Amino acid sequence: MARVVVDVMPKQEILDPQGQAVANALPRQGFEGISEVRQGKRFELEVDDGVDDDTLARIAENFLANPVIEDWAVRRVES
Amino acid sequence: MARVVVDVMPKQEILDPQGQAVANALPRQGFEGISEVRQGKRFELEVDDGVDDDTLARIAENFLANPVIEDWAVRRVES
Amino acid sequence: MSAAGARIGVITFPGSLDDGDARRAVRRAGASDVALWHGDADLHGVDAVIVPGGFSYGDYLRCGAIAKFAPVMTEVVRAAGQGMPVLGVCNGFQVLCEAGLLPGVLTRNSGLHYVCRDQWLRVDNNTSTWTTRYEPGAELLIPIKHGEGRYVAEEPVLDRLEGDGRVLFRYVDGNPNGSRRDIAGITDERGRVAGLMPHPEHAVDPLTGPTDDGLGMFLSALDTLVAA
Amino acid sequence: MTDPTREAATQDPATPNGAEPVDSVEQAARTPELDQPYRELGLADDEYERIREILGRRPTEAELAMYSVMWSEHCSYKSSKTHLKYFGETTTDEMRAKMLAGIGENAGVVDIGDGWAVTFKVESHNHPSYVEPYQGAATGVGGIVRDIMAMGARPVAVADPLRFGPADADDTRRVLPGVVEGVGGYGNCLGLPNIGGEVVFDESYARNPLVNAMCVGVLKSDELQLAHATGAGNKVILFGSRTGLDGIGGVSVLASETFSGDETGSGRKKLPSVQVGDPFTEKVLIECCLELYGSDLVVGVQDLGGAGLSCATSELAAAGDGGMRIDLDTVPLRAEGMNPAEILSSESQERMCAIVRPEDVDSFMAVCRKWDVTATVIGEVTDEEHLRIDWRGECVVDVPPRTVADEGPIYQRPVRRPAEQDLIAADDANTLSRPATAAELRETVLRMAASPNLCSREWVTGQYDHYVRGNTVLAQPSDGGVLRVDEETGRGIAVATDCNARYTRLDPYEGARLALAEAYRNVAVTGSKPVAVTNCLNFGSAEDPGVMWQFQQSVRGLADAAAELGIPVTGGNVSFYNQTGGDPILPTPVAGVLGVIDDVTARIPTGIGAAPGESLLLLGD
Ligand SMILES: Nc1ncnc2c1ncn2[C@@H]1O[C@H](COP(=O)(O)OP(=O)(O)O)[C@@H](O)[C@H]1O
Repeated sequence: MARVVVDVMPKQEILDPQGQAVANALPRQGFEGISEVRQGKRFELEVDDGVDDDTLARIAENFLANPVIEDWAVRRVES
Repeated sequence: MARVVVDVMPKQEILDPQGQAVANALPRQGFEGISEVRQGKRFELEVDDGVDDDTLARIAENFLANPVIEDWAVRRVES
Repeated sequence: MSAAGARIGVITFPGSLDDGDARRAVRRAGASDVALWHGDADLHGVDAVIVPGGFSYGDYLRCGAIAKFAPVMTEVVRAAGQGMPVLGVCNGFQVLCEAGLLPGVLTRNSGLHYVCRDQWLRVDNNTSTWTTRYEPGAELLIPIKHGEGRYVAEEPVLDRLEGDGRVLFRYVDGNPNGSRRDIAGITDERGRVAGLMPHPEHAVDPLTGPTDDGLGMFLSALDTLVAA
Repeated sequence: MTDPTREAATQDPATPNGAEPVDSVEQAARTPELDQPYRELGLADDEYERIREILGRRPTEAELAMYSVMWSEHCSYKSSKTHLKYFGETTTDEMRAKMLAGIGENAGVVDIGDGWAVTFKVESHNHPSYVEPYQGAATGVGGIVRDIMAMGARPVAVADPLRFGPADADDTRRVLPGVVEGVGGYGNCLGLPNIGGEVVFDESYARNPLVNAMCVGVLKSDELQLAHATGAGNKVILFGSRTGLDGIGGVSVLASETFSGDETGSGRKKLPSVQVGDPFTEKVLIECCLELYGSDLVVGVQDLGGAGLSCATSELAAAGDGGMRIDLDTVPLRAEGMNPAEILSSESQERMCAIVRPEDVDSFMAVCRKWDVTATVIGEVTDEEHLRIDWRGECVVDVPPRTVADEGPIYQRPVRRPAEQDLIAADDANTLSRPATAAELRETVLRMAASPNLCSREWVTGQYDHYVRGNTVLAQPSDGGVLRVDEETGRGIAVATDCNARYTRLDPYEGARLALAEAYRNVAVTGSKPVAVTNCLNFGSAEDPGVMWQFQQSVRGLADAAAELGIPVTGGNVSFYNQTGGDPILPTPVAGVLGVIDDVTARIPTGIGAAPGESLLLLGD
């Protein structure tokens, strides 16, 4: 068993209204100095050892992310 | 300027219907061997060097996460 | 105080949607409605406050998470502490939870879809400011319309809510969102602050809603205000 | 809080080191022979020649971008214009009596009495919804809502006629949930009740789903806004979202092919042509616009949709009485290093453009500040005849605006009735076997009730808010949606959209008449009186003579039926090229009908059995 993290973030050039809303709200709460926020998704998967990197990439590309508007990254972590 | 990542995940004991839906859909797509999926959020912040860890922790705890249902982790990354 | 002398404020955040409907419901109940603005840290002397439905600030981070920092909310929290009746409907319920006036949190519907339908509720408590007009056990038909209405709180909190009779309404005839213990609405310790996912303001006239079952909530609060 | 004035002042032109040379008008005059990628931008040889003729030189990059989008099928109606004229020709003065704005405006406007007017329109967002179902559908709703706002109206409801491939096809499983969530996600967040629509499945829509979105708006009849830039000295204000790189699509060939030259430099080739919607910003924009209109701070207004600033500036100027000057450096950008062609072509959502008297600019900005809407003066109306756009001190666009906005090419595409049409007509339904026994009849009825095209639509409509605003008197599953407009008098309106495209395939003329008749009936049975028609004409390739025949016949059918019923067609939308390979979709001319009801308490709900002892009558034959 391994733990795999898949990060999915909106592409740089794509509008990210969620991140923008967070960025706009921070100064109102007295938090200064944060110039940009982007909000994406984080998936944590419990994966059998037999599942190879290629499969994980396909899962990320075809399923967890929408490659038209999102970038993704897969990494195995200590669980 | 530093890049800070804040990961926000649903607490273990809280039902995560989104993660579950992903986990249930994977075998239907022919992906076997993934026993559990949890879905959370990932924030990427561009932060002035003056913003200290304590401030970042407060932003995560009071704003980006709702500690009733979510855990969070903050880390600075290379940008 | 006469009914018409009772002034009930309705907050408008950027992204509020049911503020006009809440004000209409207040008028229909016979009270005067007062528009309150999110950026204005002033309740303008109202006797009660409604935090209406909608998508305050887009609800982008978590529903209600950004609205709780609005200047007007500081005043609402202060006034609630002094016993002012406050009602949060749908997004308003989410805001009150985020602001700490009510326990728990509203999360993504277990079906993962936004749900708009007419929903049966059972009245569990008719002693709160907002429910005195109902018989205990009465069943009401009121619209729900939300994507994040699954009420979640820690077990001891849920036990305490039930033990203290602070569950106002429960879903019957099907739980639409997976809320713990079928909870549709709750109140605070004093029974003055209430929050619910269903929309009583959309059930005040059978012409535009399924019933007028929701009117009782506004009339209940008005009774308290008039008696005071 | 965003301070819009400061915003403009601090907007940093950010000239990167070694900035790309700007292709200015001067430069264009100096380099007449430069090879330009006009074909990649969709312009034909003769169209490009025509542009050179108009300008008396080659166009600059920015001008080329502008003409190419504005002369595209989508913006110029070059294949359909010649047919659409028929709507005007068949509309009599009597039919026109209640029409305050008609074909050619952003949306048609009809007087409904008591000083109220209603505007309504349908638009297609078919291809984007296939590429990215959620965002495609969401921004489709966003776009039509801004059209309605541009008329000075408050948007009050939406409806969504949808077409998908077979219900059990894999691709439908991808597209349908995304589309429904997108329509709901955007409309629900705007607080617009969804009061109607259609869900139809057919093989021909596989890979060519149709996502049509209707919006209805209400205004006082003396509050109509027009999209024109009049009054030299008046300011041009861009307000709403910032302009970014998304939704630029084809124009990125300019950046990659002629600007940077080297393959590594640009990295722009894969610009997403998909836009992401921000319904919250649009909701705030609606309230902001209504306050601006209510305070009489706007001389003219235009929404930014397809073709972005190119479209808004050229159309405003073309409809005005002079020219316009724009300083592109002032446009608030979301991305770094955008060039003029990209800024002009960006289809970033949730933006509007207003013409404002100089003395009103401060008040205009104050309203925008109240709603936290970014607003920037980007230019002014001039008494010159040209639209002139500057960038970093150089003139990059200098064109007669009408040549961009109104005088695009018009095609007489070949029209031919396909030979197979006779075969289709000969294949008579009367030859099909009928259920002969009670058991067979039962089986047939059950099969029909369970079929995707007839079963309950609740999975779809249950994701749409139909209560918000508290004026919905009838919505799904009623035949037509009914809304209260005036709470005092109970005056209201009804809408329905319909099209049976299988009928239209059999006979495009009769099919279109039937589509209108059905929508008309669906409005009438709510107790409302039909008063106006809009449409969304979804067809295959305009270059297929058979498709053009279907189109021509459908337009005639719709227009003739409207004339027969005595209600005008006040607007519409055309979507061609809905086909994959050689197979076009079924011809799908969706008809939308608007009705008026004097008192909504007299509305008639759909369904029987509300009271015991009702009689069932069959009308017609
Ligand atoms: N995509 C949709 N959006 C909103 N309402 C819809 C949609 N599709 C169908 N409806 C509504 O569901 C109801 C039933 O639709 P339909 O089966 O097409 O009706 P009919 O066959 O009577 O025309 C109608 O009220 C219609 O407006």
